[in-house]
Amino acid sequence: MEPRVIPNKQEWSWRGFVLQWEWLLVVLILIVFALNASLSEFFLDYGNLRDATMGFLDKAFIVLPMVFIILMGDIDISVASIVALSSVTMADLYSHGMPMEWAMMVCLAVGTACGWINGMLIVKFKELSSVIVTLATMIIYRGIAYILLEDQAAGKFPKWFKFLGWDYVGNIPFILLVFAVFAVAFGWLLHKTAFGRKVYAIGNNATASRYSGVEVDRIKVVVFTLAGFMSAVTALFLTARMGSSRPNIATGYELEVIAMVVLGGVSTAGGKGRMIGAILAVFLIGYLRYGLGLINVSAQSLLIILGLLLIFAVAIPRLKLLRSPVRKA
Amino acid sequence: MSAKIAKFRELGLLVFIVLMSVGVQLRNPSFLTWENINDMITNTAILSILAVGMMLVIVTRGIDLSIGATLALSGMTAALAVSHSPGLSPLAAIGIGTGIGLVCGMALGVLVAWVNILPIIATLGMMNVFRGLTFESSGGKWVSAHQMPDSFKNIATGSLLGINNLIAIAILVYAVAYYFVSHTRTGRRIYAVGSNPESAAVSGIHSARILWLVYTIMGGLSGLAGVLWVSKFASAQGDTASGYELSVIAACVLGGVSIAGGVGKISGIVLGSVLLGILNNALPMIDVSAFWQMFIQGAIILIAVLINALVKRGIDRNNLMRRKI
Amino acid sequence: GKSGNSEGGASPSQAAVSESPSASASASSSESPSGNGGGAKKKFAIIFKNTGNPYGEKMMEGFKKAIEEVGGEAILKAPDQPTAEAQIQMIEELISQKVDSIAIAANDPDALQPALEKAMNAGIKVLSLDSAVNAASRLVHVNQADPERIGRTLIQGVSEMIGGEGEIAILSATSQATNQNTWIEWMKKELEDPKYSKIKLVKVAYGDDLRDKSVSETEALLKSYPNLKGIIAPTTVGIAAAGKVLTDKGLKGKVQLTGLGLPSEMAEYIESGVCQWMYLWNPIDVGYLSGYVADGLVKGTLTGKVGEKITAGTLGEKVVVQDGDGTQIMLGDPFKFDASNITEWKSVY
Amino acid sequence: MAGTEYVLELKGITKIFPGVKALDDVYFKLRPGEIHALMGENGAGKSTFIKVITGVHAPDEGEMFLNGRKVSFRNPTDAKKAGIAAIYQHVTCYPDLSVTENIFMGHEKIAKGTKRILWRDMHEEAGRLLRELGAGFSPKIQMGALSVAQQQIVEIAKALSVDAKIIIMDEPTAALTRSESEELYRIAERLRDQGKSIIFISHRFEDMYRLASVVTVFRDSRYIGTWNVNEISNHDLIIAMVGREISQLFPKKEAGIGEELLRVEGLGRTGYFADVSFTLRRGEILGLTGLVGAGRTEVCQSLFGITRHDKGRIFLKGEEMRVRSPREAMRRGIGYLPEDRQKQGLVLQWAIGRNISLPALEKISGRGALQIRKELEIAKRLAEKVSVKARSVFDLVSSLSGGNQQKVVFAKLLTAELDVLILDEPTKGVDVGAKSAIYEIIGDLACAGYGIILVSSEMPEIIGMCDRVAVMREGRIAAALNREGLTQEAILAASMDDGANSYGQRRAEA
Ligand SMILES: Nc1ncnc2c1ncn2[C@@H]1O[C@H](COP(=O)(O)OP(=O)(O)OP(=O)(O)O)[C@@H](O)[C@H]1O
Ligand SMILES: Nc1ncnc2c1ncn2[C@@H]1O[C@H](COP(=O)(O)OP(=O)(O)OP(=O)(O)O)[C@@H](O)[C@H]1O
Ligand SMILES: [Mg+2]
Ligand SMILES: [Mg+2]
Repeated sequence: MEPRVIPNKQEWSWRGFVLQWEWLLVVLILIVFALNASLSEFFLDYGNLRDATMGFLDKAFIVLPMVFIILMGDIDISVASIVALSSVTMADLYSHGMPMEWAMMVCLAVGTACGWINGMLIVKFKELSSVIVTLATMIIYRGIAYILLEDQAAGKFPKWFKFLGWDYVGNIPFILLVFAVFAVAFGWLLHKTAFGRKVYAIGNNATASRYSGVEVDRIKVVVFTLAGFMSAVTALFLTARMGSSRPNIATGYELEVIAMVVLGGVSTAGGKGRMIGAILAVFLIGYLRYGLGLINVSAQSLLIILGLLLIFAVAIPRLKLLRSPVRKA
Repeated sequence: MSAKIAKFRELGLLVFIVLMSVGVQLRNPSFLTWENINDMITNTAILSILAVGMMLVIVTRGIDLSIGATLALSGMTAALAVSHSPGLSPLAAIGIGTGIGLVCGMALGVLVAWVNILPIIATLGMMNVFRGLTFESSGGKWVSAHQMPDSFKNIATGSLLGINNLIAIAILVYAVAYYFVSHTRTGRRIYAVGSNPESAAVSGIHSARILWLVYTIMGGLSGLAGVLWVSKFASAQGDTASGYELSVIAACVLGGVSIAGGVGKISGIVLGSVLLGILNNALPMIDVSAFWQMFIQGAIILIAVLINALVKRGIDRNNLMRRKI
Repeated sequence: GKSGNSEGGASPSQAAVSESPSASASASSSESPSGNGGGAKKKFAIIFKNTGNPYGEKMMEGFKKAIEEVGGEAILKAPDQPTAEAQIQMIEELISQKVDSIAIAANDPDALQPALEKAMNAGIKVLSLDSAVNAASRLVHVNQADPERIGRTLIQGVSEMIGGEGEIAILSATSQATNQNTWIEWMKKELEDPKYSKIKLVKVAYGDDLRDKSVSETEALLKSYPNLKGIIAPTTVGIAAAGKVLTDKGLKGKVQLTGLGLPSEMAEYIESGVCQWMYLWNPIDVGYLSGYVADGLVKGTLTGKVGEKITAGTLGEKVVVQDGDGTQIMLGDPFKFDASNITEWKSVY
Repeated sequence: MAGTEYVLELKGITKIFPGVKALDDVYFKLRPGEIHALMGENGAGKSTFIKVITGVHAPDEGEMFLNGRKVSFRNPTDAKKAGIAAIYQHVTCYPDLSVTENIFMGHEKIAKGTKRILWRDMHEEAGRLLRELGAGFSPKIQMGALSVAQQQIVEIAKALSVDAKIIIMDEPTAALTRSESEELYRIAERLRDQGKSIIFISHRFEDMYRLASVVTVFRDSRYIGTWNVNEISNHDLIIAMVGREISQLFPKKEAGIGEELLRVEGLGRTGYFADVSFTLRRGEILGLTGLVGAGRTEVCQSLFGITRHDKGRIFLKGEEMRVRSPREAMRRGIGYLPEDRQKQGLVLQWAIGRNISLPALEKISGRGALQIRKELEIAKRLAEKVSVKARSVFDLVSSLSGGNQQKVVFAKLLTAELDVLILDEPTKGVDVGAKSAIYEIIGDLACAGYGIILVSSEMPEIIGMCDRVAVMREGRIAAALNREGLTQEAILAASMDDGANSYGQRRAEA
């Protein structure tokens, strides 16, 4: 048998570099910026852009773990309910006299626990898909929030708590700094570590991953727990922005988050996509919404525009002409 | 063997439903009255019609989040039509609504089948578009009872051979759907595409056409449901049935339709719809606190699917035990 | 339908308010050029709860009319879902646009506080209308009707309908809706009066402003309480759904229905007698009054202190009164819609 | 040349996949009533060629003639209508549908007027076909409940149900036992006698000699030649296929057998197997054979922690252990090469390198992060060691032929430090060239001190490679044979139902 030489150096390919989904998002963001700037004199203003960023970043925390979940071919539609439950728990405990720091810890703990429960259910009941499990827990978690607070709102948080949602460090929104830290951490976890590689493996072929010694169940539980934790982080910031909490906060966040992840090029079908794409999508949608809001586009037109954007952005790479075998995982 | 399991599964759901009914009956004797049962079935008719379409979609490994919006759009269009020309026959109104639904479904079908966009994304995007169009078409107004001719409102309240029209239509839809999925080639191919898309391609099944068809059917049924909805409640709003898709999906899931595709039975979704219908009807009747209702609903859905899974495991185990080695 | 601009001015609430001198529209035209901004028009924004709600559309219509009368530019906004989160984002957008005033019908009384405080710090005059925000987040609130009067009137109405005795139930919107909850509180207070000793409130049900849920809740009420004599539904979706159920079940005359509803939605049931009468104020007037209040705040003729007066176009003069920690301007009493006047109003809103 | 002599003729077929020339100017002729074997190494292009015939792939160049008329199929339905049926290499079934539906999918029997599906007729016909094939299961059963071999039988029934004039079988015997293969031969012969033509792809010479009259060989995407089977010697055929001489197919090396590595006592899993006991020592190759469905895979998966056994004990190097997951099994030193490489062995959408490093991610991580350079180093070394045919380690595994995919799975096993290797059908669907390479690797590993459990249905392989053999039948070990007593007859007798007792019932000492 003749020994075969198999190279392990990859050639740099322009085509491969240019045909990356993320460029499309960058281009779209540039278009949105150009368009918005020409439509509204208020758009290209550092203060405004900065404050707009504070406005849409709250749900972006959930986008990060949702990338992992969708990459694994799962989905979590209970995240918004987790936000509500952890926020309501925090507010309720605080209004019953628990120190704010403790209440915040409990908030994070509750979110993490909810995520863990999701993960355990999904792992222990493999015959149920994650859609079903999280559909049920979505109703249950928010249901508990209603039981806790009934028709009340709880709030009157200490002054400093508002800092989370409304203040700056230097001239940069605090929430943006925190998001940047989390984004880098999650990006590193996904792209640079064994954990992330395993997530991709599970998304592509869970059976083969298990046979290869990947601890599929444990990874799923960890990822869903992370989603719970990050939902609680969102709860902290959102509650700070609202100054109070109610059982119906964050309604509809799950779909927005999923839309951002998918717009970011993450595909459930093949375990493909990157963290940067989802992050770009957060900013794309955020600034688009903000810009259209500045020129007071009606809510229904906004709905139509966002819907079409999602469709077109996902449809463009499917056009034959751009189809290429070169696609990084 | 697996057919038996499926049957047992439905039996389990049935037992669950019966137990729950008995429980509710003990707390409120007016639960199992003819009138209440009639109300319950009438209120569940629209949900169950939508569940048929959703089952087909889920069988092909898809999901349709846009049905609430399609329902609203076609309901609104039909309502606008009858309010402009009150002489319009109810059948024409049904035709208009269903037509609009079909068009919405076709558009979605093209996106899913030929542009190959993941169903959850395509329907999420189109949900926004359809909902926006509903608001645009009505200019933010509602169409109210007094603007609708009686003939239109009678679609939902009238009856056919002593059966309420809604129930009659639902029965008809189920009969046709049963024949379609189990006795026609196209119907079976829906299952084939869902069960294994790759082999479907090799056996020469036009998967794209099947997918397109499925979303078109779903759209048509949503359109029909839209007219029925508007007629039943005698009011068309921009936010009609928002979030309703989750109830429909829940009905399918409770009825044993597998999100992984290829599996789903008409009898299953009947039971799933009935279970949800009972929940919606019974919770207000047993006088639980409004704040507990949501939790109880979610818990029952979770318990039902978990028990189902455990029962199935038990049966599998039992079958294994009996196997001779 | 045809929009009744001129009718909007001749509001139904005027009929209820005993003395309401009709204002001269000239007052506004003389004042508007005196604004400090030179040629640039002042920008007045209104944010309603959600889009596609005819009640809100009419309110914004009235607001726009008033703003046009005072020579400003009206910005009408409403999110697609009735959430506080979306309203916060809209407030941010308006701050960026450097509007002069924001009028808001709040989806949550407290959750908008940080955003609205930020707006006020940026020099924007903030008022709420219809659904109030807490006192700290606004200069003044434009109240469509006194909650106490609403609550008490509804009980009085249902008592009259059912002849002063029997079981009644309330069909509300969501368990969260502050408006509804305040009204319900007042209803319960009114019921404490010994003259209602024979009336029993058996249940408060929540239809969540969803058609299907409101219908099943109503049906459940009817079945769980076979002796039910009356239903009060202080919410537009709820009352229409209840009207529909009572109509379909042929319970006209057996179970009475009243509450707060849109004339257009309820015309059918008022004309048929299922609901003998119900109440509402004119949303156009609520918006119209808010437009003038916003203008006053921006000009500085109004600061939101008790006792201040404002002349609101065709609505005449209104006074700022105390409202808990804050202040408010009352539009008037709720207006009673019955078979005699419903045809006139059903095409208006 | 008269066109009428051949039912099917292909000329100058070229098929290019992005980056791969899968077929290069290939010729093929098929006579009526002939069984024509198509042979060649893994990746020679046989499956691709079949897919060109059936219209799954469109050729880039070349012409195809059916009964002398030029045709070109746009999709498999066209081919089916023209009387060509195919059994593809990788089973393409609908797991959720009944066997009947699987058989008739695409050509259901329907009523003339109403187009209603005639279920009863279809069930009957399906039942008849299955009986003919000697299958003992009902056509109403769900396809997913069947074993791979049973599914293969359904595939054959599917092809028969079309009543085609040309039937193509791409490695139909790969998952079949000898007796099942016999059944298949009989059917193929009967079809031939009815005047049908069969194209038969197999890596088993046995199949070819038993059935085919003509053999065509492809190598490296090119047409090498066509011979009458009785006119070419085995030796020449192998040279034609691999382009070189293979001296020894089973390079059994004498490894020094050392201490006991693995001892299994009374292992059982309800419904699958019971009372399985054996030992495995360092340097030893233990064969595990038996008929399809005998439970070999289940035993292996229990040892590897995929499924849990509920009875019995496992001792690794004298220490009792409970494996709860494959990960744990690998940590303790047990590796498993799964039977279905596409579903269980590989991430098809991934490059070769990533697949190889998947079991060893921890090993190539330093301070939390993956070290890509180290990863590529390992991938290159192992890919070369098993001689995968690829342009670089960045090639997607899905673009490899079946045999090369198997080599990648093999390479994955070599990343971890293991003591016991469980190889489940390691040469299933692998060509002679690759086979001998794999045998060599197995031999080397045994010499290096691994204990190896070799699961196989191929007698020559078992006999050629193993030191001891355990034969399984219906979930139990029917016989344990030592190397001296190892004959095809002994194994067969032990794996068949009764009457096996006369043959060596010697149990290997516990
Ligand atoms: N869809 C595809 N895309 C790219 N390359 C492919 C594709 N299918 C097959 N190939 C390549 O074409 C060549 C021939 O593969 P083919 O499957 O026809 O081989 P084979 O002779 O059937 O091998 P085996 O005996 O292993 O099944 C291989 O190099 C393979 O990598
Ligand atoms: N999915 C399944 N559902 C039910 N029974 C199954 C399934 N898979 C396998 N079996 C049964 O389990 C038993 C053991 O099967 P297993 O696959 O372990 O056998 P094997 O000896 O490895 O055969 P093979 O040659 O097919 O790999 C058989 O009786 C088989 O029919
Ligand atoms: Mg092949
Ligand atoms: Mg096996």
